[in-house]
Amino acid sequence: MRIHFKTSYEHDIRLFPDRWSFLVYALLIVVAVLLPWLIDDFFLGEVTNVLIWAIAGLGLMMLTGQTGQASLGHAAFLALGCYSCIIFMEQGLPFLIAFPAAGILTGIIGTIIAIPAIRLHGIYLAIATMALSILADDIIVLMEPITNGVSGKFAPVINIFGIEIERWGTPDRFYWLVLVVAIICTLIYRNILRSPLGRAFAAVRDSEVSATAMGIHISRTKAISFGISCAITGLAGALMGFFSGIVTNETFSIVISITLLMMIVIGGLGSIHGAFFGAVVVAFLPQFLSLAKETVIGGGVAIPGLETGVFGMILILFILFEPMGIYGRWMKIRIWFELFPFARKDMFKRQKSYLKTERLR
Amino acid sequence: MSNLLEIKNATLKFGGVTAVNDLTFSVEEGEVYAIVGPNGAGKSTVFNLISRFYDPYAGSINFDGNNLLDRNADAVADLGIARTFQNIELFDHATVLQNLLVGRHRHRSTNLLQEALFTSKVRREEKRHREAVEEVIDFLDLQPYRDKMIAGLPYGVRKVVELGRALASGPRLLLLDEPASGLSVEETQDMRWWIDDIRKQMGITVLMVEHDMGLVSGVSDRVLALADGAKLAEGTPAQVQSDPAVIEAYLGAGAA
Amino acid sequence: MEVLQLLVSGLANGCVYGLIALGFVLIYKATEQVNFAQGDFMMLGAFITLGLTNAHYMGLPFWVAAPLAIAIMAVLGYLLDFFVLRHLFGQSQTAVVILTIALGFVIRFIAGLIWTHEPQTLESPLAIGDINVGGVVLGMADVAVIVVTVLMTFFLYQFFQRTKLGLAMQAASQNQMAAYFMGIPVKRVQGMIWGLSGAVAAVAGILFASKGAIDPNAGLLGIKAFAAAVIGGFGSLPGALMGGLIVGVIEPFASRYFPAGYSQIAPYTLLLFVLVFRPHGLFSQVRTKKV
Amino acid sequence: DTQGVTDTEVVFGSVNDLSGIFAAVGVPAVNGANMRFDEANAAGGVHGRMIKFVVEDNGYQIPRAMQGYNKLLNRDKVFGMLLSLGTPMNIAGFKLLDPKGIPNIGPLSAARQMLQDPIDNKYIGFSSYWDQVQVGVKYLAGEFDAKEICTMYIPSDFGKEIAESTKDVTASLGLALGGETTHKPDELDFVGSLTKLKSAGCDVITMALGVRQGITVVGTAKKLGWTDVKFLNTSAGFLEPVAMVPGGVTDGLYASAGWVDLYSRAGDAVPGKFIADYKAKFDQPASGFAMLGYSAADTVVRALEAAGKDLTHESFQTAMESLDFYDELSDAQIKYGPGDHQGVDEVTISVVENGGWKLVSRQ
Amino acid sequence: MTETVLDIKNIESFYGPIMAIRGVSLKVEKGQVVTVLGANGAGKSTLLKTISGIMDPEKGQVIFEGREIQGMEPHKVVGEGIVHVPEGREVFPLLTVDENLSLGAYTRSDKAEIEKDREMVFDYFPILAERRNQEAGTLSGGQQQMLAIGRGLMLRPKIMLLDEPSLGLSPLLVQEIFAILKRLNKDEGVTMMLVEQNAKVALDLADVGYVMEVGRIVMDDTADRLMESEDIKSFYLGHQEEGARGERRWKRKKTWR
Ligand SMILES: Nc1ncnc2c1ncn2[C@@H]1O[C@H](COP(=O)(O)OP(=O)(O)OP(=O)(O)O)[C@@H](O)[C@H]1O
Ligand SMILES: Nc1ncnc2c1ncn2[C@@H]1O[C@H](COP(=O)(O)OP(=O)(O)OP(=O)(O)O)[C@@H](O)[C@H]1O
Ligand SMILES: [Mg+2]
Ligand SMILES: [Mg+2]
Repeated sequence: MRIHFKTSYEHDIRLFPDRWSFLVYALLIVVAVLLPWLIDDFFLGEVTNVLIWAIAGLGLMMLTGQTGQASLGHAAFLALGCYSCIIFMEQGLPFLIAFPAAGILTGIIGTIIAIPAIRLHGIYLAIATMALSILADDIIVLMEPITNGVSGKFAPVINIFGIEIERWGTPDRFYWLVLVVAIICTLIYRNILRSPLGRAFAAVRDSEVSATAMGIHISRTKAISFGISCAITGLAGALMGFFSGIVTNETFSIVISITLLMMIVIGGLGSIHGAFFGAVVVAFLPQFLSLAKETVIGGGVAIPGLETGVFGMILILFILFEPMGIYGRWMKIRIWFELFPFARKDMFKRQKSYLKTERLR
Repeated sequence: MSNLLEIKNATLKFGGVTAVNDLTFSVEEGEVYAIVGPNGAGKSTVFNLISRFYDPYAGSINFDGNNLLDRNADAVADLGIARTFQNIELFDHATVLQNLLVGRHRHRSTNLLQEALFTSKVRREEKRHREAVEEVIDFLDLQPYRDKMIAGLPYGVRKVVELGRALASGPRLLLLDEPASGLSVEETQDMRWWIDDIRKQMGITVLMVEHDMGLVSGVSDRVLALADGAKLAEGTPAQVQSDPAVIEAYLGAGAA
Repeated sequence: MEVLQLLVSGLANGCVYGLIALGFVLIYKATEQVNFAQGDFMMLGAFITLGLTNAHYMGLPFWVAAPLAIAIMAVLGYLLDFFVLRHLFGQSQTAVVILTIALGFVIRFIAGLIWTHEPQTLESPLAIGDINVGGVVLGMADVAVIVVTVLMTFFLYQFFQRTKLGLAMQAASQNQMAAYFMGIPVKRVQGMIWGLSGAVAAVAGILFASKGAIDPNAGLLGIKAFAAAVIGGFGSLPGALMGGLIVGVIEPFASRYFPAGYSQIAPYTLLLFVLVFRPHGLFSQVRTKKV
Repeated sequence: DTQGVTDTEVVFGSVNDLSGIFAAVGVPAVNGANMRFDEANAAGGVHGRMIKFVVEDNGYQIPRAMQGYNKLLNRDKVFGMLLSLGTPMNIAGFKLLDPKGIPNIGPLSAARQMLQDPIDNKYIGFSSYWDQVQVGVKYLAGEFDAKEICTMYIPSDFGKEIAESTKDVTASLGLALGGETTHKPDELDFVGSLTKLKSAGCDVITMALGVRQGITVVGTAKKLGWTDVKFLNTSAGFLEPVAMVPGGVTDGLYASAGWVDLYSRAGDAVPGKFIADYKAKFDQPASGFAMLGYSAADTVVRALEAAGKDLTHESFQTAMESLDFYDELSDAQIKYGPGDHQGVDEVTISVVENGGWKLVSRQ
Repeated sequence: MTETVLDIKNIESFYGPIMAIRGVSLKVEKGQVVTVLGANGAGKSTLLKTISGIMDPEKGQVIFEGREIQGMEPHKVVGEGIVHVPEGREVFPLLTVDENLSLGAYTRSDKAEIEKDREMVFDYFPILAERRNQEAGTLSGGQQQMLAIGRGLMLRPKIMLLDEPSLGLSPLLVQEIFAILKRLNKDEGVTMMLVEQNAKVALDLADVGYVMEVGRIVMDDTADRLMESEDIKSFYLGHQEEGARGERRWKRKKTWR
């Protein structure tokens, strides 16, 4: 087991716990940057897609994993980010301004929406946000003059200092753009986690009473969490728009909201890794199944909806196997290796566990 | 000495139950003031009134010249009032260190933007918070548990962590709800020294609820005995312990 | 007259939502788990009945097929708990939410496989015939759905309030460990409630299918039933019925009197409106914690 | 050389809905197409090339559809797209197909944008919703001397096209639009909207609803005793199950579409054989969309034949534009030409009678 | 002639990778009161949880009246006649006091007797009678503790596992509760296993005592003899020479370490 000898307060504050993990992440980033030369356009497109979902996952993770507020309506904020970015660009703003502006606008609107929503807990919040996601569809239609209603909008070509970026024309550049955004969002997320705000989020999640007694303003903290979450989600939404090329009222449906929540739970609530792991499962697994099906039973459609059905079954197995999400399993495997050869075989056998009501607030 | 906390004619009812009944008392700066009384006498409710979790039906609560009733629950901590809970309310999915750091929340002076970028100011502040917290950890001998999750800690340690969290906020008034319940004799003795040091070395005023009369008489300057939400007796520990009404309602004949 | 017609149809309509809502409120009340597949259970119940009774499937008489389907769904619900959910015992409720969402995918897939994706109509005696009282028309299915829903809500409410088992179920949802200490077989109790809610889903499915056609995506209706349950106060049985009725009644009035483009958003707008004023629904099941 | 073509194989792709809300359309269509391709392959392929048909399920979600395109274009390198479902999905796809000149054939969307510029690589099988409503409303207005035309729709591209066409044809007939109502795909009670339309005095109502909903609407109207109104469905609701609802609930419902109902011709040789073959192969009754899928695949096979051994996108376009044949299965003349990329120009109008669709007019 | 009702053999229990009980063996004779003392985190609660089936031991056996019950589902253990009054109250917060008590009698069906026992509990704790329709979650800490104990009595157990029953109770009530326990033990012959921080009252009541330390039993003897032990006196009873800990950093070393 690696033991960190803490010699200064800096130690806990640092971005990476030790040099080893710094090296691992540095290597990861180098590989990520070089990826377009390593894999073909198909896989590059898939990786890009996974990264976009991971960014969206980070957004929802901030709210659900860190602050404990489950939202089933984040597709609405994807839509908001997407539409506002495209509209800003149509108004002539360069991408480098329009994109962050879209994030900020989504964050602000998210905060405003949060004001009534923060009094809600658990399932009430989940269903209220779900209603929001359903209404978003209609609101886009009703706001036809701005959103172009059911006909939708086309994503313009991104231009950064004369470099044109387009998902299909220049998939590698688009990938790098997404990668940069993903890294920035991860850094911001990590920074918030290691500062007072991040701890306030966790405090609100674990015990509202004692958070209050410690001087944390519950509503304000939740609203801020909502805001940051929506801002990151908005950025992901904008990228999703560029990825699809077209957005309509049907693009960001309730199914997307549900998928997002599913993603972070399967990845592992409350961790940055979880958002990325979850994105791989949710965004790439269906594609993987489609590839697998071809090699196993050949092309064509032997059984309609097979991929979705199998996808559902695999998700069920994932949850049964590891209710704490993939990140939970990842940690266990790491601990196992670190303890090697002293780990017991049944070290992680699940001990019986019991729940108490969540109806007390 | 001046009164730090003043409660006047406070009354609170839950349906038909009068939990606090026209209660008046005050806590002087620098003293240890204990509240004792039978189960259900309204002791925790008094704490909850001070924490602003409940609104009193009548009466006033003043802290160092501030009317607490003008404030929201989260603004109470800003004045320098910290508390622990009878049933332990910690942040279960965080480590001991993080729990204590949350105690520092009222000293936060950075904003969202600075924190998102982790500017040097945030870094400086974080260091300062950690220094303060490490002092508390040293004081309460919590080093072995620093990076442990709360969820797996024994009851007694959690009690101490909760005390630490309250201390980390650097309060002027500390409210302790049954600090020694569930602690062994040895740990209760530690608690006694800690409370003594908190008052003497840190100059923090302590208001506590406790059933362990040994601890109460060992550390407190004054004791208030409560029954059915109203004052039964008030005075030095010895006076209260020998009060027949208190013996009858609370201590029992067997108590020495 | 028109208003009366709208009201009466709205009530019948709302009872369907109420009936689905009843299904997950039951589960919530006894386990605090949220079943996102309840709508799909309903769809499955409807299809099983259809498979048993429709002429080009098995052709059993409706009054044999319906109870049989209800029984099958009850068994399926129990088995689901036994083989799947029990492995998540004591795990966080989000895990169950995700599991039931995924389960919905699987149920839809299986239903599509067996009964295809084209809409089909249940050959139900309830589907035929109307009742006309002074110009207000109600289909037989509507009448049935109202009667059944009201009766079921009443009996289930009594069950939870009055019987030992009902009390034990509530206890099991509030503190699983303490329930075990009392000798309550918590897991078996949970299995029973999943079975019961499977049966309720089948009843809802039969009545729903009697009102129109069904296809494997009919379970999406569950979303609106969620809105209904939340308006009522998640976990309250009368609340589920009440929320269902409110959503049901608002719909026809909104379509009648609101302009096109706005009418269809009425139920969800109402939901948000209710939650702004009563964050935990009309019959709140949430308490503040005493510290 | 052209992607998706080798000496032994030609690859077609499809981004379809096999599990979502339009699976009732997508699944039989894909089945039908596979049936035709299997026949062609069994007969040795076309010019020695086997036809491979790769279908990606999008569950009616745009993000999934984009993944499907990524796979089909970047990995399978398809020669052409066939029967892709969903208007926004198809439109999103055009951005990728157009630059490479990859043909998009017979999309399962009757939106007018399916033939948006450039049309070189786009081929649609039959009339658009727009045309169907135009023809249908004119027919019903003429037949029944209607005064008030109304519309019920889901606010989506599909609904909007039908609603706008209704408004357009109403205006051109010199009539007023009596009323309109909008709906969610999960709505199940239509008493409110029908009361509204009834009080507006509607004579003809065009519908752009889900299949299940269409059935309920017609049934509810009858229940409310409103019998002197004509409902008009489009090809999206022109399905056997709609006609087969027990108790004659849907009797009198009109639908305008681009083909003639399959079962009304079950007695004829070709349709009869198709119904039997389909049942034998998939153990399910064939549906109108199965027929469409088969027919679209048939068109592709014919075009491949006509294109000759040297298959490129150009030779394929020339071949498509040369097609002109009578399709017995769908009972329609299919004709493409330069500048005419719509196969069937005819609009058919049918009505439900005795549990089946009866053709009443074709124009 | 004594009869062993509960025989614990070499139990090991884990929380994930953490070993909380490291091979504990002990015996409880019929009609005895056995107390387990130990510092915080020694594993006392874990031991009781392992007996009542709330946790599964990884090794070892729990034998109750000759049958192995380790790893059994907890409700079956209750069915054997073992009741566990847990640490930290664990009432059903949204149910009323009355309903909580009724659930205590869940395994019983003798209506008249149940009502009698309910009256008995109300007799012991009159405040509960007063609050019979109050939701248990809103009771004060001590009232909840009374309810938890009362609820345990409603089960009419053969053996009671009591985890810190005096937690949060007023001195008067502590005396009363121990009087009640004594009466149950003497009059009704209920066997008891008692975990207590309040060692004095526990040893007063108990026949036999065990001392646990980091998951192991380090000492066992009759209660009387334990009371005389120097270690017990200074660590658990708080007897000490005046001023021994006047300088607080100094602690007496435990001899068993
Ligand atoms: N939310 C509430 N609803 C109803 N009654 C309540 C509520 N909160 C407290 N009570 C009642 O008020 C009284 C005082 O409770 P409180 O918790 O203050 O007692 P306490 O003195 O702290 O007792 P203990 O020593 O047992 O902790 C009790 O009788 C309790 O039942
Ligand atoms: N849920 C848990 N997860 C991980 N470790 C745990 C958990 N619960 C207890 N432990 C560990 O198991 C050991 C024994 O705990 P236990 O609660 O049995 O102690 P105890 O003797 O009852 O202490 P106390 O007097 O505080 O109640 C402790 O070291 C504790 O850290
Ligand atoms: Mg108290
Ligand atoms: Mg313990």
